[in-house]
Amino acid sequence: MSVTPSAEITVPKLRSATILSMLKKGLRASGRGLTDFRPIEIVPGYVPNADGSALVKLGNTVVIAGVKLEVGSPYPDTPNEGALVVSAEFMPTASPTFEPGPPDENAIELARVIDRSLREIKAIDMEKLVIVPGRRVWVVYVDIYVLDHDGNLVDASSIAALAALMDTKLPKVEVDELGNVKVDRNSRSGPLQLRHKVVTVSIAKAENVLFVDPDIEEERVCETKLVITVSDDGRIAGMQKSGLGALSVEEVVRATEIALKVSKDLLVIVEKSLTRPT
Amino acid sequence: MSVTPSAEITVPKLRSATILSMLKKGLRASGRGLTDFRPIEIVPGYVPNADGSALVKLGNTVVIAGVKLEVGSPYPDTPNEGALVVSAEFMPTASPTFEPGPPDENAIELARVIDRSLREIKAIDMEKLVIVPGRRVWVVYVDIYVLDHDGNLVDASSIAALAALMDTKLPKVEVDELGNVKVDRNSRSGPLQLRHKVVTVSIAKAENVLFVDPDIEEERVCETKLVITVSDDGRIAGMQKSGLGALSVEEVVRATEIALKVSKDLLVIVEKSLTRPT
Amino acid sequence: MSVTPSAEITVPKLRSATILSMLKKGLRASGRGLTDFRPIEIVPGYVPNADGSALVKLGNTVVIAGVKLEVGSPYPDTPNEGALVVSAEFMPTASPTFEPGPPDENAIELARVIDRSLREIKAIDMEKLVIVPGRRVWVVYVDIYVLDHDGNLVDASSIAALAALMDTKLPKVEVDELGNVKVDRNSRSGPLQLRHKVVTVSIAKAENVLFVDPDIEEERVCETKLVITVSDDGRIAGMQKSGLGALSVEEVVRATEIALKVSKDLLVIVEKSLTRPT
Amino acid sequence: MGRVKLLREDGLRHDGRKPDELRPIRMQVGVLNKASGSALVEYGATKVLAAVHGPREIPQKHLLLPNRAILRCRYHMLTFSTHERKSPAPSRREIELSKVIREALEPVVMAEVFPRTAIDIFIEVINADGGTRTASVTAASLALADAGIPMRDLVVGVAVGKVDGVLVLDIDEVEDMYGEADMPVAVAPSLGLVTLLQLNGVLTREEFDEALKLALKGAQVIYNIARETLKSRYLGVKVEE
Amino acid sequence: MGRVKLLREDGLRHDGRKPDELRPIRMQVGVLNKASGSALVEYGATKVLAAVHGPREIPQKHLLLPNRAILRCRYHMLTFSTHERKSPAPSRREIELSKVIREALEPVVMAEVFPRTAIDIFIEVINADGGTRTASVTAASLALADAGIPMRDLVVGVAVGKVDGVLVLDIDEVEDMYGEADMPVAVAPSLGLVTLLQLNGVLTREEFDEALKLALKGAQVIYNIARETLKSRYLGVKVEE
Amino acid sequence: MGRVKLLREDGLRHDGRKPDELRPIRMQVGVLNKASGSALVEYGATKVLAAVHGPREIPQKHLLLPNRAILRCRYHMLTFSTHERKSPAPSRREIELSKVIREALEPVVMAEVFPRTAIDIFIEVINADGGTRTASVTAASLALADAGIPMRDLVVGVAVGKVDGVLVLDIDEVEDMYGEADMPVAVAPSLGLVTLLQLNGVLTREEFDEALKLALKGAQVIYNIARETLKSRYLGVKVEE
Repeated sequence: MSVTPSAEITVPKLRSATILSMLKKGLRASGRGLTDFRPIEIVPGYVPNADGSALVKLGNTVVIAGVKLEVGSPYPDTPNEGALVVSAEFMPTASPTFEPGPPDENAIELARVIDRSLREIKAIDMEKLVIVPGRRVWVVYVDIYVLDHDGNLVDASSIAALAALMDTKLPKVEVDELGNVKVDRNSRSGPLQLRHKVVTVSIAKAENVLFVDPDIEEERVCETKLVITVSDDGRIAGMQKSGLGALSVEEVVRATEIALKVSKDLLVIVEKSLTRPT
Repeated sequence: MSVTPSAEITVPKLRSATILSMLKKGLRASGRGLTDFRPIEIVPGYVPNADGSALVKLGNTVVIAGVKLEVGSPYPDTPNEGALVVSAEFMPTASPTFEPGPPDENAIELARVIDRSLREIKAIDMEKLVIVPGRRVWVVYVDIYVLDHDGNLVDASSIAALAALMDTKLPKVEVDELGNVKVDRNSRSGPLQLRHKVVTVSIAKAENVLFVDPDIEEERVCETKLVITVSDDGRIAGMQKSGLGALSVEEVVRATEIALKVSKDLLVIVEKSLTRPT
Repeated sequence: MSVTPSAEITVPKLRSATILSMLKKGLRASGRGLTDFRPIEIVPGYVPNADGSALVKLGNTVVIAGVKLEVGSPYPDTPNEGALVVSAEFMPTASPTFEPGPPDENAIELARVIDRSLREIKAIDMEKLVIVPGRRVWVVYVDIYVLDHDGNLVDASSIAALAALMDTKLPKVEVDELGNVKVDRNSRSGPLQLRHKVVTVSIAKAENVLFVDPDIEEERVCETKLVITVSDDGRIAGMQKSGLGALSVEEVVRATEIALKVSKDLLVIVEKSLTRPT
Repeated sequence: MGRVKLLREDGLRHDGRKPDELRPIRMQVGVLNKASGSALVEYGATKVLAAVHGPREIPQKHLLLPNRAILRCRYHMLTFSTHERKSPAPSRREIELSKVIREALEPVVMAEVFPRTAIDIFIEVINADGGTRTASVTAASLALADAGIPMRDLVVGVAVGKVDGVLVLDIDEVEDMYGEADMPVAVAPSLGLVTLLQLNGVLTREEFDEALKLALKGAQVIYNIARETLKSRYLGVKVEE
Repeated sequence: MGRVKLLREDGLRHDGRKPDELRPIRMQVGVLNKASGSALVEYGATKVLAAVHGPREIPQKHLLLPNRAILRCRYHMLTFSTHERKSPAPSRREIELSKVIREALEPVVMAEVFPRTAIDIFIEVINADGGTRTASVTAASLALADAGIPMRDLVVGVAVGKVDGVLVLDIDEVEDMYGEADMPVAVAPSLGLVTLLQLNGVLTREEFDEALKLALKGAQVIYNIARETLKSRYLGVKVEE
Repeated sequence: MGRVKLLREDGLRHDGRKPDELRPIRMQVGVLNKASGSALVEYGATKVLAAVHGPREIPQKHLLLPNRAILRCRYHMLTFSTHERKSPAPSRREIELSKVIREALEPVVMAEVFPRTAIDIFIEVINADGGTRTASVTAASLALADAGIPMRDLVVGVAVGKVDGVLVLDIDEVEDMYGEADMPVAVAPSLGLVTLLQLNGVLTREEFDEALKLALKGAQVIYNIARETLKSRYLGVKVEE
């Protein structure tokens, strides 16, 4: 059952009043502009045992994404495509309010939003992931762990997932005459092929003001969020209203405009982090 | 662990005294006779996506049963027979006291009583369910959902299960030369073959009086129940004492007599509902 | 999560003071010497349906171990060896504080300590457990149940596991030309081959005194335990510090000496119980 | 796998509907006895039952809030409601939709009227032919009203899809499976609020704007049916007295 | 699979018993130290251990009842107790039998003596050769008595089966598996009450009446052994004092 | 499977280390914002993050103790931290190690200072290349210190192994997998106490004594680094003020 959440960690009244009254004037308590992201730091290849990985810091929010490739069977209805499995966990390290255990509805929603972002636009070239046609394919596991929670987990996670995928190299495989597959993780046959790059832009709403990349205090005072996935060719590749409140139609349209604009910068940042020598 | 239940919803004292004192005189608060069932309404084919289904209303008790056929492997000790899996869930819609979650002991007991009712007498012609001898057979899933709980869930469920099975049509299958099975749910090869029809009759006991089809108030004041399965050829095809109390040997024998008699009418009602044009 | 345990059943203050003050003088409340075990009773073959079994009483502690052999696939990295799976459960019969349910961390630790004791020294001749090379092997399930808990469950369990394995006879199998395996549990092809026999010796520490085979009262007042596995050729085949406290290096060395000595007697006792006509 | 043709040569959809045409919509409230409120909603062959218990006290006191009722919502599919049998274990999809549907209802329920209580919403998908989450929002909304819970507005849902390059209203299972986009929307029409918005698929900005308009248009029709359903029930009750 | 012959030409059963003959029955009480009461019961090769803790307070206060003790009962099989290894996860069968066994004991336990407490009954099937649920009832009943819980009567169980068309008493695993019916019965003989009754299989009305009589006859014998077991333990305790 | 050669002809190990040589050790404290204390510890390619919340009150009051804080500890591996993807479900190994690590910390935490509270320790293995449990002890110890929890001593861990017949310090994954023994040890050097000791493998008594000495030697080096790490952070904080 999904339950109305209690505000686990409440923002002190005075602080929340300040944030809201500043927002009304189009200002943010942190001094950021309404469409400014916090500083983004990306460390690709952070986890040697992963086939691809990235540590992402978005302000004080810290997320790790890792990719593991496993040999599996294709889905019956897509015999000549690989498969994608995205999961997310909010680690108890990230907040005093996070309990250890299987992912809750927030983590599941986050994972599914990112899964659809990648899946619907076919970001990964799934047909390149066939090992034995109709029988053996690569299954791409993207696992996202939130290690420190200072707000906007979705965008931090979507950046981490994208960076980890861009960092991914396929292990070498040998297929014998019987179709048995032997994986050699010590050699790599090449990078994972991406057809599209996508990022999410989460637009927060409070006092009828829209703004991006809310930190944890802003999240706690905002009414609702609209997560918008944008692709590198400027299309809308996913959307999810998340949170208690609602938006007017006009706000939805405006949020979309903001996301389309901001996403370009985000994609540039990810691109750069992966091409610079690390 | 099985735990003595607390009386979740108690019947008001006055009401329960009335029910009991009337029973002592052989009368029921509802005006029904001791061996009268409440009105029974059966809607076969209620669920288009099921291979067979029925909505059953027994007074204010509402139950849906649905049948799904899946291709599976036979059990090693019956390589040339299909398989039957019966499950039941008490939905939270049915009562303010039902919690969502996996079936509790009451739902499991109900499902297993109905499973044995169908299985022991071989109600389904299991040998007709072989697709590739020794390798692929139909697995018949009968899933029962209690949607509204006004007493006597077992009999309502047994009627629903029987009606759903009588409504079931086998999907067409194609078997290629390698033994691979392809199911086409849009065409049907014919009805599921039943060798026997069975219904349960639950006999309630209170104040040393036996009566059938208890409503929820009667269930809460009665001491125990004896569920008796009767087949269309008048044999006893299952039995289960259920509830806290006990019966004398004489009461057991008398309950059996009642069940044998009442079951005939029930079977006629089910039969009619399935043959009338719906 | 592993949690600091609360002392579920506390030893009365006076009793615990007595135990500790006697220990300080090198004496035990029970009159036993520091390196004396309680009487050990072993009933091999206690469970007819098991492929090997033993009931072990260590004082008032009662443990049953049973062995079941199942045909399974070998691990990919050891295609020509059988497999071993050890599990343990603390039954609610054994103590008012044990709850029914899946094994807790104490039962899991116990099972893994015994698993490693048997596995690391290769106590079972795993290569003798191959049925169809590379494809079908015996999987040896050793399941340990603690039925009555009066302390020192690890040593009682390790004796029970060893005795059950020594009692084990392999079922006869037939392999057809297709490699299908048919098991006949009514005939036996011979005993399970053991290369080594091992027992654990748990050394308890309290008041800087080391002693063996603590009963439940002694366990509750002692600071920590060091479980030492010794093989029949006098080697150390495993070790596990268990419990809240710590040991000095000197105590570790001394505990090892005690274990090496005491283990010889334990092995003789097990050996005898299995060879006497039962 | 041959590509499924979703638009016919005459511009109509595979089931004969026009692009902006809803399936036949049926609604019924008060269908269950033991629930505080209930509703059965059908969009074509999609059939959804919603029941509400509460506002009520619950044993899990730590969940309650001092200033409002909490909503608890479960979206659940019967095993035989889908083409292939659904496993009875809760799927990640069901967990997500339970949240999304709850959050679609939160803006209209006047939860502040019942502090320290729970309002429980149970949704059973009886037959799934596309649009189950949007039909669920509509059914839950009606069940809440039937339970006498004060609401700022009814919320109704409808999905817009893109099939063979064309935006179409109230997509069914086949259109969802083989189409290019599925955009479920829930709105509180009198308040002018969007309370649920998801996009599974890819749209240009222009397509998105158009899809949103189409959804609003469909929602208004469903809203009128929902209000009519409640009104006739209310009148019916009157007459019976 | 060749049909197994369960009745020999001389009319005796596959293990040499007459149709109305019990297997060797062994009972022992007070076999565990840390339980309030315990019993080990064997019907032939079927071996069942029961332990009782309580009456006692429990942390789950919400389960307790103001006017009586609650019974909590778990029927559990050791993994190696069966022919094929049993998975350690609780099976639906174990869950059902835990309920059925608890309900067989409820009518005789004087639970009203200990309000707001729990009496916990743990049953471990050590070796299963048919009749485990009925042996469990007998063992639990003895363990309750051993724990000093006041009872209106002892309950004992025995199963009647139909094999090769003949009704037989106290069926074992082979007779259960290949027979036509299995009817476990538990009775409180002095009270004349049937507290457990199941029929798995098909009987005519006449067969059912006969089977019930056979069960009552067998139960009386087991009842006498159970009372003798408790008496000798009680005497034994006396002597030791 | 060809036998892997773990010692080279020149007596050095497969990665060029001497038998008694540690891998490069890196430590960092205060790496997380929302935790009371945190540390990142690397032994070669093994990378472990520890976070501490508390001392704090918890809803599960029944776990608390009147005379001390309880420790709660979870050792957890990220799915991609291992060579083959680790299933997200908690493994028996993780459950055992959570206990073993907690019990390695219990002797040094001054839990009596915070009665009726919980100190929670969460360990995330980011990359596993052998020695994760001993690196976890070190990381947890630093995180506790970073959280300001008073401690009698720091605990640090290191594993000794036996490969190709030779005892070696701080074994990595390959040496663990193909070696003859793995002996993880944790010590509180100033107190002279062994707080974690496991042996997975077979050693003679002489080998065991030697292995223990080697572990103590390695632990002392790690201890010095750990103290240095805390000191420089403390100084750093000072400077910043």
